[in-house]
Amino acid sequence: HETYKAELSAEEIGRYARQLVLPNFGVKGQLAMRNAKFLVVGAGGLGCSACIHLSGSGAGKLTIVDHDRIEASNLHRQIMYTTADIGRFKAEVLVERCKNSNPLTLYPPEALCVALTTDNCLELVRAHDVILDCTDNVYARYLLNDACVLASRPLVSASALKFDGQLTVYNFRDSVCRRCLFPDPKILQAQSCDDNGVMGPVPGIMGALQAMEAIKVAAGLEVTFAGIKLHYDALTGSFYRIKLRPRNPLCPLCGAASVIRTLSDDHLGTNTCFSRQPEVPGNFLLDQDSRI
Amino acid sequence: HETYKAELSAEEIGRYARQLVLPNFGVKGQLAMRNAKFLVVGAGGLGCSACIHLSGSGAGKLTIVDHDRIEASNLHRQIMYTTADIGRFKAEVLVERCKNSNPLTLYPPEALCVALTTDNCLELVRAHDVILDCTDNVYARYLLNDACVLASRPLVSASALKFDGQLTVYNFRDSVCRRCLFPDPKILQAQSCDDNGVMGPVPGIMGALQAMEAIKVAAGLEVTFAGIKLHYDALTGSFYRIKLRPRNPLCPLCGAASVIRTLSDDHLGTNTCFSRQPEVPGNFLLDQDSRI
Amino acid sequence: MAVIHVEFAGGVELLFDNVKKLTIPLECVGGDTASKENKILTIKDLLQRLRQSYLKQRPELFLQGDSIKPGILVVINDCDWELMGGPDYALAPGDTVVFISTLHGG
Amino acid sequence: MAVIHVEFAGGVELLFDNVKKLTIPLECVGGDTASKENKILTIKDLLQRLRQSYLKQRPELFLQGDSIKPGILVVINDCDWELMGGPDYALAPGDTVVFISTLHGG
Ligand SMILES: [Zn+2]
Ligand SMILES: [Zn+2]
Repeated sequence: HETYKAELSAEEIGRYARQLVLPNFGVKGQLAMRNAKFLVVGAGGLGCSACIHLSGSGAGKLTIVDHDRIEASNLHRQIMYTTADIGRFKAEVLVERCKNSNPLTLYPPEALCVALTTDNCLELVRAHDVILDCTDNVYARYLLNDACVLASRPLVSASALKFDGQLTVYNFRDSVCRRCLFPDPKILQAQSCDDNGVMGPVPGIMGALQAMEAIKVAAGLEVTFAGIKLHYDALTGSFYRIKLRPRNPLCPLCGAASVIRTLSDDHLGTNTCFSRQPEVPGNFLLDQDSRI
Repeated sequence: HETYKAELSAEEIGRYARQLVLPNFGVKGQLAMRNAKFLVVGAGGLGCSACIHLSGSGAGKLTIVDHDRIEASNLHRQIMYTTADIGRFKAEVLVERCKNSNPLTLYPPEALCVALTTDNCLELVRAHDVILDCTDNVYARYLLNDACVLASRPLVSASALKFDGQLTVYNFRDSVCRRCLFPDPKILQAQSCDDNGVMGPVPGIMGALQAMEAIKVAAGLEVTFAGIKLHYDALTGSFYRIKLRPRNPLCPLCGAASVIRTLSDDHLGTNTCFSRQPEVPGNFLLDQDSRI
Repeated sequence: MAVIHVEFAGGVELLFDNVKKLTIPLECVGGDTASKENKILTIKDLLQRLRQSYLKQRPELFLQGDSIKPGILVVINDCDWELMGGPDYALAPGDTVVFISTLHGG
Repeated sequence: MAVIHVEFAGGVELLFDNVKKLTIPLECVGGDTASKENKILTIKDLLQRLRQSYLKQRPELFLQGDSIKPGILVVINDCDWELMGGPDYALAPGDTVVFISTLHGG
């Protein structure tokens, strides 16, 4: 089971036929997918969409990390979960769905129903080739960023909030890391989907775009969102494509005189994952509009 | 069961909490969704993504039309189907998935496992408020377009092929119809995903964008892709946003001197849905690349 | 030097040897005589130049007679060419003209 | 009249009364004295003008001292401002400056 596979089986050829006929992808791209290991952190709206597309497209190994359980208020955007799944671990259910969609992957997909911490992150990142940031908080985003720089792994990062979504590939060849843009997470003001809401399709769009970029990384296609940040605004239907700065030589993480050489809460601030209250369904107060 | 509902239940408030907190959407938008009827034609890659997002976001009525059955080569992109579903009707399985995701809709979602024809199309379109074109061939696309103009319904249309996707909203207020751009489908050269391939995430991205636009139509938000065509190129990571012409006064369908006043194969050409051979898994020949 | 940018998308690039972007000096659009005569160059001229110098295969999938093949959208500076005067639009330095196939797959 | 275009996205617009786009005459960026002195106007000047005339609430979420609040990306003509000289970039007529919040939700 551990062997690198250099040929596709007849069953695989049937399943991936529509990707195999693409001159830019073909057998070479499919084999690269087949042998690539993807780590997806976060099994929410972004993760649901990213994972089912990665799995469908033939990801050889897919590890999904999330310590959250499914709640009713997740279902409008977390498209792989059903009402019957409420209360179950997200990562566990998502892995089931991926297996059911595609049982032909080199390794069976794996669920880790734990929080990402300074203790487990680096080892996880090192065990995979392409990392997807589908998390929902500043702490986890910087933790993953730090681990990807320390372990030299590309980080395909997406986010979604309200009507907006963003996507970029950090730390791919000489593209920036998250700290090149904003070195200190402790002073960032962040809003979460739980508190501030999000339209259902937005994380679905961004997660699928994220899967597409992760496939491009794995398959050796040109990675067009390294050093480029995409911003999507669903209200105005706009797509901004922003050329980012080069690596910051003064970056505390990836710069020449880097001071961050291990994963540590000193550089990350408080891990709010552990202090967050579970979502309370029904805590939304009806406003006057409801009585039209 | 037929009543228009003007209030949200406590269960609905819990489920849609993350959309209800959005000032641009809120209770008003959620109630509009709750009472809107969506017709989705095509349960392939676009339809899977569009339907699960519409259903999750609270579509009051969702009717899914597709006469195809699930094949192994669909699974890489048709994200709501499992390997165990092979051989079943797509529309039927997709309706099941939508029901399991969201049982709170005003009407249960409905599957029509038949082909769209000049006989059934107009009545179906008239029975719904917002129409989504998730089809995969020129004939069905023009048939839906004609019906939407004749019945005065907005048509949210998306497509996907190889690494590319497109999206626009036809016939919304004074936006163009498909025939304003290219009047005669009989002379168009079209490529299909089955023959020419498609990367898995591309229809997923486009279908989710399509759901987002359909929600904007239903919720009375500004419909930013009416008269604007989006083209997404996954290989280059480009998004073109093209301002389309106004309605063509000489359009044979929506123009002043229109000649098309009923649905008819005379204006549509051959319905290739009926002549298409089923996909044969494993008919792809391995090329030299497979022996790296 | 004044140039225009030409892009191909949605499959049109296959007819141009898989080239997605071209930069063409404006004076080359009309051929030798044009620059001498200070002729105004239009999209029509561009179509002829593309056919003569860049189109690699199956010209009938790009052109129908002297005009563009139905199904291909001509986009000038992000606008449908019908908003810009169609085939008679006078090219200006820096213009971007994109040819995009309409996709019908799903 | 020479103008610049200013856009807000990703939530920054909430601090500007939900306005997503502004068009500002270049000479207004620097205030009265600037035009008389033919002063070069920079992003720094724009930040001050935005604070004085457009910012409706919670200025501490947009500015930190004289500079932009960390977490907000400043984008000049589709480029990160760090590629353009940062706060000292000299504004030119027709420039588009976009302020975009970094999103962390999922
Ligand atoms: Zn860095
Ligand atoms: Zn028309």
